[in-house]
Amino acid sequence: MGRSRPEEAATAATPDAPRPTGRPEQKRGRLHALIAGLHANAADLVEHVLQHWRLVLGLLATACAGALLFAWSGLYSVAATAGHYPAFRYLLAFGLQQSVRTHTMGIEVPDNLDDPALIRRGAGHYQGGCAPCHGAPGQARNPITRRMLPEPPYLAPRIADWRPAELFWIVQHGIKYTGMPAWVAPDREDEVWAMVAFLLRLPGLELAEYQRLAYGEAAGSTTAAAEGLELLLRNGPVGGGIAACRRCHGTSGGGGPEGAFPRLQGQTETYLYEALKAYALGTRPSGIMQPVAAELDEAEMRLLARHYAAQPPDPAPPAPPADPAMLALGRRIALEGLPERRVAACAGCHGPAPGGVNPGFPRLAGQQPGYLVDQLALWMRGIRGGEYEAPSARLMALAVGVDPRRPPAREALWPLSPAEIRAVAAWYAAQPATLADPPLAASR
Amino acid sequence: MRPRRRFALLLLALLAGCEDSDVGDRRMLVEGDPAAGLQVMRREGCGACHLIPGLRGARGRVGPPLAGFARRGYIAGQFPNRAPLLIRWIREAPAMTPDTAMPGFALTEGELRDVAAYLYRLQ
Amino acid sequence: MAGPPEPDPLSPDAPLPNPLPRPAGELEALERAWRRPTGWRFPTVVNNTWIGVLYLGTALLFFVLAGVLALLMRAQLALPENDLIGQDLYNQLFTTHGTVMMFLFAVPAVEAMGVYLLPAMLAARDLPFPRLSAYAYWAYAIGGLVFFSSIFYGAAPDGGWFMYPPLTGKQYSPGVNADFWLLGIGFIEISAIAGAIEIIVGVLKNRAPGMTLARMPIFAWAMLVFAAMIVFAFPAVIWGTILLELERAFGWPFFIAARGGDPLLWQHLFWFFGHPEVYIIFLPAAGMVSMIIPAMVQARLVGHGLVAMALLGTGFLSFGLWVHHMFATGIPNLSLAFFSAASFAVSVPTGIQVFAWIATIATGRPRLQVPMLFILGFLFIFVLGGLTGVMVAVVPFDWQAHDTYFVVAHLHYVLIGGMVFPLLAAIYYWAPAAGGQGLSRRLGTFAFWLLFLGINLTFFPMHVSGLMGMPRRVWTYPAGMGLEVWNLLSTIGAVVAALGVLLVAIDVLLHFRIKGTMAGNPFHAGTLEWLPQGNYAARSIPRVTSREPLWDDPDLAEQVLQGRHFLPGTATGRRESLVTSPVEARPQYLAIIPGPGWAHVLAAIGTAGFFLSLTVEWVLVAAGFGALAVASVLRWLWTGTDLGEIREPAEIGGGLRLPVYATGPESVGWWAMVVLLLVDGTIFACLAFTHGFLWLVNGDGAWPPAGMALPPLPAAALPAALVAASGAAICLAGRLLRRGRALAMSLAVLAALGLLLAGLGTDLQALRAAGLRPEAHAFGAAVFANQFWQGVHAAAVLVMALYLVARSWAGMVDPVRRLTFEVVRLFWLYAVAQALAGMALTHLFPRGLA
Amino acid sequence: MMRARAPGFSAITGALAALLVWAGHFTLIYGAHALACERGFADAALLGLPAVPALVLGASLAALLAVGLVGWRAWRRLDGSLAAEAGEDAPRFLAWLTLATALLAALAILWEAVPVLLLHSCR
Amino acid sequence: MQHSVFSPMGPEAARIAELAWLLFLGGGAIFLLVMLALLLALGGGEGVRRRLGARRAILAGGVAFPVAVLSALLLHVLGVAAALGAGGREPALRIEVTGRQYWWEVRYPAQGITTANEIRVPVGRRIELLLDSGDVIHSFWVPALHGKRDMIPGRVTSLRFSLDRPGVLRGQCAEFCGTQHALMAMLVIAEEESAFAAWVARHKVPVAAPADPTLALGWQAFGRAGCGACHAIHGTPWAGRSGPDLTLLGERRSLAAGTLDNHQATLAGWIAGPQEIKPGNAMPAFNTVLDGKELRALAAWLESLR
Repeated sequence: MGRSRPEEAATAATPDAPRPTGRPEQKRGRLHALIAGLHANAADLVEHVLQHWRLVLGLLATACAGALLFAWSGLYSVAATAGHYPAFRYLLAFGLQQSVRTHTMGIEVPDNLDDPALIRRGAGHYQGGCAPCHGAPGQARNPITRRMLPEPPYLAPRIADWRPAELFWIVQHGIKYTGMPAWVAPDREDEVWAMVAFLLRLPGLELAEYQRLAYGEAAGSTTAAAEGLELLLRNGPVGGGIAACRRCHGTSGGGGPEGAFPRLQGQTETYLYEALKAYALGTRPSGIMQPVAAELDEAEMRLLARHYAAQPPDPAPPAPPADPAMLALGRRIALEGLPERRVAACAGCHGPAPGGVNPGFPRLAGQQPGYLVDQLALWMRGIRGGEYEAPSARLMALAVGVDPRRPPAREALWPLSPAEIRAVAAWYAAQPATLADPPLAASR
Repeated sequence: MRPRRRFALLLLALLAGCEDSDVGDRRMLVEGDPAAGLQVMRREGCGACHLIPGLRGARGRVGPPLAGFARRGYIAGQFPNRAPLLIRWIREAPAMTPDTAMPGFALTEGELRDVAAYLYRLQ
Repeated sequence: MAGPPEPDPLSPDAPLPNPLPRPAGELEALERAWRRPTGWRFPTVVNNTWIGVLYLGTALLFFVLAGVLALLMRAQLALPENDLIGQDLYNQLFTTHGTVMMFLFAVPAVEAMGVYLLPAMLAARDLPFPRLSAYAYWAYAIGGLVFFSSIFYGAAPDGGWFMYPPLTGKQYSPGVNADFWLLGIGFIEISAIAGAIEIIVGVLKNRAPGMTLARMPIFAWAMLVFAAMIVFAFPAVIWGTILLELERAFGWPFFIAARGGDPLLWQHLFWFFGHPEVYIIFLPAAGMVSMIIPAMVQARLVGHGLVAMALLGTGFLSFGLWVHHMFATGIPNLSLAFFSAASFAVSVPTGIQVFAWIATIATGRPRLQVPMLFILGFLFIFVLGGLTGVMVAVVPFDWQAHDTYFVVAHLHYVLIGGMVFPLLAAIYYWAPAAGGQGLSRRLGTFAFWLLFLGINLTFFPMHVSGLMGMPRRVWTYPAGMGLEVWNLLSTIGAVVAALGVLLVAIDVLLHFRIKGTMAGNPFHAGTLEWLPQGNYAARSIPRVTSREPLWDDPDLAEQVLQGRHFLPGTATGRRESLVTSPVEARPQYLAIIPGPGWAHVLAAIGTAGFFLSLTVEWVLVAAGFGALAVASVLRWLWTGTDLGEIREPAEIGGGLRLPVYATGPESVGWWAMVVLLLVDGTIFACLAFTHGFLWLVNGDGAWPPAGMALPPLPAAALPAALVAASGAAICLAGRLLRRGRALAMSLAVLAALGLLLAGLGTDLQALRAAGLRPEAHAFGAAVFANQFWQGVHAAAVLVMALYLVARSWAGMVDPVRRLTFEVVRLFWLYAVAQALAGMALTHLFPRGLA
Repeated sequence: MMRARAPGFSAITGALAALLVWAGHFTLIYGAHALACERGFADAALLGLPAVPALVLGASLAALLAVGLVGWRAWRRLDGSLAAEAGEDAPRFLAWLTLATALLAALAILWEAVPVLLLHSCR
Repeated sequence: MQHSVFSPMGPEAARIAELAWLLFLGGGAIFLLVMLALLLALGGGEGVRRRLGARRAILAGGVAFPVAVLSALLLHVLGVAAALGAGGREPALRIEVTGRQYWWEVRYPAQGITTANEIRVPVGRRIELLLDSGDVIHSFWVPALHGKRDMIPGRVTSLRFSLDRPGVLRGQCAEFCGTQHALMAMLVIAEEESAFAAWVARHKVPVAAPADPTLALGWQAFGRAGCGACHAIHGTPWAGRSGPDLTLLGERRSLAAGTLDNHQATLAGWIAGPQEIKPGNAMPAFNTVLDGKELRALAAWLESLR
């Protein structure tokens, strides 16, 4: 012990000793001290800031007061005609781009964005919700929207500027200060992805193809159902919403060959009316259905519900060959449920069931499988039956084993796994659709 | 009449004396023991459908909450809130309104009066 | 040691170590070195007196807060079928009440008493790592307050303080409530361990010269056993917490029976911590009682050795009781009987202590001052609770009493009697030591009677209601089962007790003051904490020659104040503490200890922020806090540890010349690392237990399950060789350092780092290549939990290695100044050994048996 | 100054030896019993006795021997005198402490071995 | 209704109650002795205090006395545990009970009966319960029957007992199992062998569609509301298994695991609004599906199942 050590190590070993710094005289005033501090290293800077915190606070307060004063004076013009200064415009654009970049980190892009059903679903909404401002093939933008600041871009050539995740984020959240609205039902990410799927298809889209996607069979069909609808349009209260229904669901409610839209045929009038009402009120969240349903009045909803409930089911489109094991699984879930996971037997409420089916419940036989899969996923996520209290929503949530107040945290914990959901959807899709019982209203 | 019930009536009469007449006289018409009524309601599980002040565990919201029942204008929205109708309603609601969810209760006349007496104490 | 062959300076016959008069300016230099920061720099304070008081104050705040929750619960249960508080809030209330009382009140409160009292009692200037205790305090205070506030937005945990999965698994508790428990409490446990390390090293290495183990005060024994128990008990719950959080966050099925897990695994891990926890709380309180009674009756503790033995014995035996919380789980009767017998055995040392206290009272002249009242109340309540404790150790009786209000009554009798009453006695007893002014005798007496009557009125009826069929953790109970009157009595009692607590709080607010100095010994006690104290503790460090020095040497206080004992000033102008040998307390060296600073405060903020933002899944924010924590810890270590030999050996008096720097087993840093490795080793033992337990319940056929296989054995040989080589390389680095070849040493360290990372990486790669996945089955989960834990160590080694290399390049590591290197090497060799053991567990364990 | 081992480390562990033996014994009997029941060799014969009792009794005997050895060595250091808990002299105090803990450990080991004679192994 | 440790209805509970009394009396006596010693130490005579203050007093009171008492107790307790654990006669009736959030599923495998929240047992027969759980940990506790036994997912635990005399015993879940842990009770109904046999036989009678128009409406409502998706009624087409089996529901004394008395009015209230009565349970409210008339009819029909 007592070995001595080199001298330089001894000085290095006393870090708490006062270090000679260029600290100015006290007399030279605080501002000078601050300026002198700027020349010191970063640690000293922090130290100076801490020492002169009153001055720093004062400067900040002055700046805030100045900004407030400027706003109060009203000198700044908020006129859309005034435009932005070029530098400011550049800054805004840069900020927008960076904000979108940062916020899209971690968004996983689904791999089915080329699914025709998704594209078709997005197109139907685009025509109603987006085209007025952003235009569409063969469709000029509304001149009013062109005087917005900033002017909404004609979209087709601009799609390539963004990655799919960024498009998704913009559609879901909208953009502050621009007039771009957020998605009406922000939880419905499946709908937003449908929109993105269509947007990705938009560049270079031909007029005819656009019309096929956006209008479906709506133009020029001469079936009996179409005539009935024409009659309805002529005699009943007329609204743009009615035309909107048939753009997607078709005149007879078959939902179209892509499987993009649910089949409305064979449902009861009660159920269809309740569904429209729930969409209109937002209790059943949908960014696509809510804007359309909200335009309808009570009588229109009833007429539409009665119209679609009365349509005889179309012959089922040729179903893709399903795996028999999967069908068996789907059958078991539909008829027996999964008691250990508290999943009730679907058939108890949705048929086929010994006691018949309640007019308030949808029938699932022959339904589009994609629609069933999407809806079951929404139940699992607690988006349906969650904070929204649509009639019977809680009932269904509990029946599929989800406590709507505390939905499962991740897919692995869903009472029905995605594979099981697909199986039960496939089984129901393969059942022959029939016309529903006479609606309850009629029997009373 | 049991002494307890007589005492309760006396108490009610006293209370009624200091109350608005339109409510007070309605209660005067029931010869029942509110405390016994509460026991009947506990036994019959009225709390399964109704929120009832003073009956702990009565959390039901299937039927209307019974707080302030004495000031309620109508029974089930259609029968004048008078004791004979209330007693009949409790005994045979389905006979009065076929579509009601309220079941009939096979209670004795005395029990029915007790229950009504309690309900009319709910201001 | 140095010094001419004079008479042993520690013997009572030698002259006093330092002569009078003392040189001018000596006291001022001492005061300057120990000055505490004021104003906005206050949070940087590290003096144990201040940290201790803050610690205790915060713990008492949590006591009051959790007590308010208890009152709410009692209000709900006052009447049958009450609707005052709904079931969801009620479930959060009892979970938070239990958790806060256990983790945020009881353990921190006794740890605070240790931090506050131990240095004074051992006549040390401070604890060996003042910034560590300050760090532990701030992390606890910030994290605890945020944790508690979760009750205000309905995010408080609601699965019971014992957190049994599967109820607390993601499937049945999908919200963040359970995560608040796991992450929030998990890191407060880390803070408890930091405190335990501090206390162990402090008690063993910082005692006054001459204070041999035989002369050590009972409170120090109790704190030593307490801290050692934390070292072995807390790792179990930390490991359990890690497993449950891994299950919740990533779906690794440790506790999901359908995928090979077992809910009982959690119960074993939790109660291996949970039962010792009761004694962890009780032993320091018993230590305080053993200090207060002698002063109150003015007589030496009868059976000092027996009491010390009882503390040691309790510390050990309490680890053999955990299954006594699982008597109803269907474990074979014979297993239960082992634990029943151990529970009986642990009551013997407790009986010894009770009779030692009674004997001490009998030999002295009892004065019924407030501390004594609380002690008597403690004896009444605790003995009753102890007896019901023996009852619930009786297996068939426990089948009835378990999880009923009988157990609620028992545990509150034991914990309130065994811990809260002694703590209150201690507050009334030691308050004059902190501020030179005692608390009010009148208020204290009132408070005592309110508390005593209130507690008995609250909890005695619960024995009855429990056996009449009232289970625990129910938010309501039906009328007509005869439970009404007992519950109403309990509620009334709770209100009375709350009034008592209120009185104590008023008393403390009115009369408790902290002054920098203390004079006087109002109870005429015999131990060193009643020496005159300043910020620097005692002016000079007394030479101890008996168990009650102030009784045996009436002049001692005056001599100490005059500076006639050891180290009357500061040798280096900085904060110093005298490090002594663990058994005989012979001075070994003078350790420079760090003063105030921001780094450890920022580190605490970073740590708390990291865990709490992880809870609510703000990953980016968590990353920011994590970076802040790591950076601050590094800065704290860089500036506050391994300062090197600052000067020549210093003279502390009595002809003793001590070095101002030490490495190896003499240094406190080495001891701290050894204790930390004991913690680490215990966690690894829990990891091995996890593996073995799951193997046991799954059966050989399902371990690994069909469709899962380990890589062939040769694939494990390469990683093992790489890891072993890493150990060799770090030993080589040690040799190079001895020869003064700093650059070569750092290269060797970097090489060792590369080897270790490569070894662990190839092992992980081999497992993944073999198709093993943690989500599918408990087998994979157990194997990957092992990998996870090795990965955590690899990350720590990575940081340490880079730190060491940086220190070396900055010229701060050399053949003499090599504490940093030694500490890193110790950890490194442990990590290597653990990695090899982990590989053996993964690759050999099921196969080796086949 | 640099010694290989910290002075007193062995003295401390010495005082803990008996309790460490207890801990080892406890772990062994509990672990072996759980393994025997779970893997179904509880009733296999070992030295003519059923496996579990034989194992537990054997382990207990060995543990008692070890504890006895620890206690005896401490007893010798005390020169056979237990007076006054060996006072304040550190080595004697530690020896006394060792002896006392050995007695406690022996008691615990004994009590834990008793049940195996009375209870069925795996029920 | 027996719900206390101190009113045992069978030999197992009686043995534990005896043990409990022994512990209370012994523990009380020891407590008084220690307190007496403390009082004497505080204010006793000089001689007493000197004797209490000796080290020998510690060894006598803190070592010798507890070792003697606890050794005796250990042997006695092991005897009791051996008697309770040995099992005695082989059980004559096996019943499987599964704990679920927050009700009990009860199955009699030999009889082919499934019921819920009520366990019917014949007096005098030796009975074994096999306990497991469908979700989280529960604990089966009927104080007048035996001690509690946990129900742990992935494990099967068992409890063997018999009952001396007919009666109704209340039991309750004793391990915290989530939101409505407090409202998870059950009844054990002990009855004579003949009554038990009759109950078993009633289970086999098929349920016919009722002729009475009200009951027929109830029958229809049961189907139309989808009740059969979760509930089964033996002898009908409805065979859902995620909720309690409703066979002979009208005979049960309570609804919702001991939460409500069982009769037509409470049944109707429960069906229409179960989440107010027992928030967080798995039964949805059917007030959006059934009108008042259907609700009453449904309750009446369910009550008629006996």
